[in-house]
Amino acid sequence: MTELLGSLFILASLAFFAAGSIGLLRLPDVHARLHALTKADNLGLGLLVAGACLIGGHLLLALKLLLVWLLVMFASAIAANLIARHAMKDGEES
Amino acid sequence: MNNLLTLPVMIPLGFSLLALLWPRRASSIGILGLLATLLASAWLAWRVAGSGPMLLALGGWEPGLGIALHADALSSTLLLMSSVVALAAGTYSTGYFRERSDRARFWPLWLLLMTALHALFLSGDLFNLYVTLELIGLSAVALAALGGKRKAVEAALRYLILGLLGSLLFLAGVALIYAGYGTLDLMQLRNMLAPEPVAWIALTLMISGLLLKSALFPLHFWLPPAHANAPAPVSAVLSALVVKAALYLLLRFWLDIFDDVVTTFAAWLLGSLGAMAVLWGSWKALRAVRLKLLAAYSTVAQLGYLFLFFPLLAALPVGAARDTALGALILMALTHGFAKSALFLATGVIQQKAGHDRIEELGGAARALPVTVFTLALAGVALIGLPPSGTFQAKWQLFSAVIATGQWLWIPVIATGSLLAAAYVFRILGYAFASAEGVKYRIADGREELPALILAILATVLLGFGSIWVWEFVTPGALAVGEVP
Amino acid sequence: MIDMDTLLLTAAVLLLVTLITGLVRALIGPSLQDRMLSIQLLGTGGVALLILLGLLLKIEALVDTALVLALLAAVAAAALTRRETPHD
Amino acid sequence: MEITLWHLLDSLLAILLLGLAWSALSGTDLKRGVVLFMAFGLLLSLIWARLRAPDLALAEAAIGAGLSGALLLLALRDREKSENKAGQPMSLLRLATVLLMLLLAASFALAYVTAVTSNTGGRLAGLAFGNLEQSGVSNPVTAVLLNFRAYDTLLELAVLLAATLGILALGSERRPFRRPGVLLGALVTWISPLLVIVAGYLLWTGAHAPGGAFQAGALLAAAIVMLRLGGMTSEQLPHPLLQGWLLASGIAAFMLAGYLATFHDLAFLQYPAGWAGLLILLIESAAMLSIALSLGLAYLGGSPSGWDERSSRGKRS
Amino acid sequence: MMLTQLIFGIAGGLLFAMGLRSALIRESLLARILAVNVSGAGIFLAFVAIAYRGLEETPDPVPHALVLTGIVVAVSATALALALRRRLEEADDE
Repeated sequence: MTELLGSLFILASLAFFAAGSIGLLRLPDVHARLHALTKADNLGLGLLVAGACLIGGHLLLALKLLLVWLLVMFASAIAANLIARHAMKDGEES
Repeated sequence: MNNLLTLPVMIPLGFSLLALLWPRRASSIGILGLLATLLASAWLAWRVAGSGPMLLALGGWEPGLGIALHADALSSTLLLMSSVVALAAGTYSTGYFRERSDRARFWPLWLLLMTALHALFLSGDLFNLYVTLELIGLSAVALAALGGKRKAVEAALRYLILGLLGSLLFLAGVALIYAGYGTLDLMQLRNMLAPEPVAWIALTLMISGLLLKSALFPLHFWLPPAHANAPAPVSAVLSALVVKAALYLLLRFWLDIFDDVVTTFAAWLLGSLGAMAVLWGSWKALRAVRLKLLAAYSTVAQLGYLFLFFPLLAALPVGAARDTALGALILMALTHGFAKSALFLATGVIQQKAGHDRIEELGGAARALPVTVFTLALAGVALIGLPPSGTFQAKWQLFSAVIATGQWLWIPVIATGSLLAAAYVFRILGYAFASAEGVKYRIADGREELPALILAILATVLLGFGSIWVWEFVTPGALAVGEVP
Repeated sequence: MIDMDTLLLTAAVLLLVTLITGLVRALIGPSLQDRMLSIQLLGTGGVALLILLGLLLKIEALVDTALVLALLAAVAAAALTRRETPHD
Repeated sequence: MEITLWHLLDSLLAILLLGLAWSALSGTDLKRGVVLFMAFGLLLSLIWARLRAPDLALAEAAIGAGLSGALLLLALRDREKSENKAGQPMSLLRLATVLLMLLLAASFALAYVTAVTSNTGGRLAGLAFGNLEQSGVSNPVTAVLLNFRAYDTLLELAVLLAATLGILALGSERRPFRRPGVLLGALVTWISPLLVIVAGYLLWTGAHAPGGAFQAGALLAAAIVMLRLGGMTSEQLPHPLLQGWLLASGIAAFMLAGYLATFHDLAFLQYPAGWAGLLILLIESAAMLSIALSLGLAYLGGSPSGWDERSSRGKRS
Repeated sequence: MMLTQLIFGIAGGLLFAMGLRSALIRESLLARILAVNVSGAGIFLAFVAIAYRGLEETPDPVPHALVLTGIVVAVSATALALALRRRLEEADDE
């Protein structure tokens, strides 16, 4: 049962990753792409981590996975912001 | 236990750390380290001469799983030469680098280069050889760039990139050998290799990498700028030892490990490239404007001679004649090592005392720096191959081998090369002996002039009159690694 | 009923296809930021793929690798957006 | 030979890797090249994971995707003259080089395929696993690196030292970065300690699980890079004299451990019975520090302040 | 022999040759440094493919160790090359 739920989570995560990629390709400018991407891939990874915890089974692994997810969320939020500012600065300079 | 085998590698490594930790004493530590290395190398050569090749399985693991070191006559001879040249050039460097901070930068890298060379001479494992090649490359590049002049840095960077490409070609061959034979140990491979596509392709890749590193024509283009722009003691070692390291591996692979795999055609190819190198290098040396550039092109030519031996060795049947030719090859490599390092050190003295090294403006040098100009002349004797130098003996044997094998083609090459060498040596001496008014030379002291002189004497006198010792030591089983009990 | 491994493997293949799609942005740019975003996606997607591979191949250490990848992706992002001090 | 979904995954990974390499190497925009190269490193790490090489996946994630990337991004600030004349060679010559390249790749592939088809044995794997128990550690890669082939690793540390000393000899470091803004500051404050903790974890776990001195050293170096990005100056590093000791420590520990046994009439680098595990941990700790500082100094790009006067200053204090 | 070994081995050969070509023909030094790294990665890939012994088997650890050594050597060489390139540019200004 948990395994089935886990696989559902993992399949659902794929949809988010796909949405992020398509957004990155199709959206018109850096800022729009940035927002689409960070939301989509953080949620995608969250679902995947949840699925992996359910499948993988034991606590230590689940804790590590959770740490990975939190870290990616935190780092990518800040990185996205930095990239956005960097893009803005470049816009001013050029 | 043969732990003695680790000393020529570990002594310079240890002293390199000491020189890094006590930069104020770097020179004394360095000289002490090189003296100790020389003693260890001499001891090792003595043991090898007395009781034959030696082997050490590092970590106590059987070779294959672990790495083996071994020493035979060829490797211990080169070890000895490298220790002597390093000590002489190192002594010279204490006068060459006037700033304490320059010496503190120089010594740890210098000792690391010695570690690398000696590790290569003793290594018995293919991947380990790759690591030593990279260590040689990186420490040599770092040394060549010392001083930070634009030309030197640029030449060093190009040298680095080409050296890396050479190592990668070598590594690609190592990967194929491991895939096909499942071991990296040279002694095991020696008995396993068979003439088949895997071995051919792997050998071709490794040899190409080594040819790039040993600057065989037409892969020589990186050498003159790198050797001519480095600090003088570094140039000496680059020309005398670093290219020889690649050549040593070529010999080891060609004549020993891959003996069954190599073909006569390939030997002829190497010989022909060697012939072109002799002619091209000598011609460019004759036309060189700067003394250091002359010395660098002369290295290209002298390396060419060594490759002439390959088709001869391929044609000679195993036996006394082949051993003699092999002995001549080693003698020639040794003589060139000593003579070329002497030439570079003497050039360094002139460059520092005159402020330049333009050949046509050397007037008055013979009066101001008689010892150095005498050194140039002695080194020249060895480069041309006049008696009594070791080169003379070696060329004599080269001729006998040519006659024995009927490969007459090489005769005009050797003759032209020697004539061109005579021309460029006498060109230097002609200008150096010319009197010139108003040219100011600064005074040189002993530690600057003597090391070069000693090296030149070793090349012309000792290796000439003492060639018989070299011969006896080297010829019966120069490449006897496989016969270690 | 397909078994768990096939499902995870299919997910890994689809995820990789998604990442390849996203990497087109790294190729066409046009700005450095666009390319960097694409690398961000590859970083997060790479973490996801490592987790899937860890489950599939039963190598737990791949979660450690995912952790290191996430940390270093942050370092890379910081390195990319940093400018040198102005002359002062 | 059965073709499965795994082979589809493998082919996709391989094709993507080749595509990234090709696009990183073609084109004249260096920024594009560097960013694509970083993606290449990241993908390589995934491929190591796929090929069941978690030790390499860790190292590549830290070095290939991270540290090399940071170094290359810094290098983008240095403009080179040749950049402007990066014209492509003539089309005919271009074609010739492509053909030569394919020939080289084909001959390598030919030999490779022949070799792996004819030699399907375990090569050295059997020997390595057979001797694992005597090696003092249970991670086979660590056993090879620090015991069976320890000599390679010792010389590899010398390679790293040579490169570092070469960089230090070229002149002084790059200008430090200015103080970071709030966001970057937060990132630095959070990520650097995490990097140090994970480094310690990987060093410890390396004896029985993937990890070890190299991965740990690279992560510590990444922490230095992160601090540097947060405006660290080289005065905040340890005293230059201590830096010298740290750089030397890896090789020194190796040599001491190596010669320890020779007094018991054992071979160089043969660890006395029962001591292997402890000695390996000590060597790895020292090597980690050397690697971290070497790579960190490489990111500084030259000698830190006080490097050339390190011993005279040491006398005064 | 396994198909996986072939796929990655051949890809490794291609990378090796591709990097070698670029390192020889490119004018830009940075591009050449990248090319050397790509070429090396190709050989590493071949090594790891040789070590691979199937989905369930533990691979041969020796090539893994060799590649780890190779990675450290490669990063050392890259760092030195980049430092030299920077000095070259500084010397241009003089």
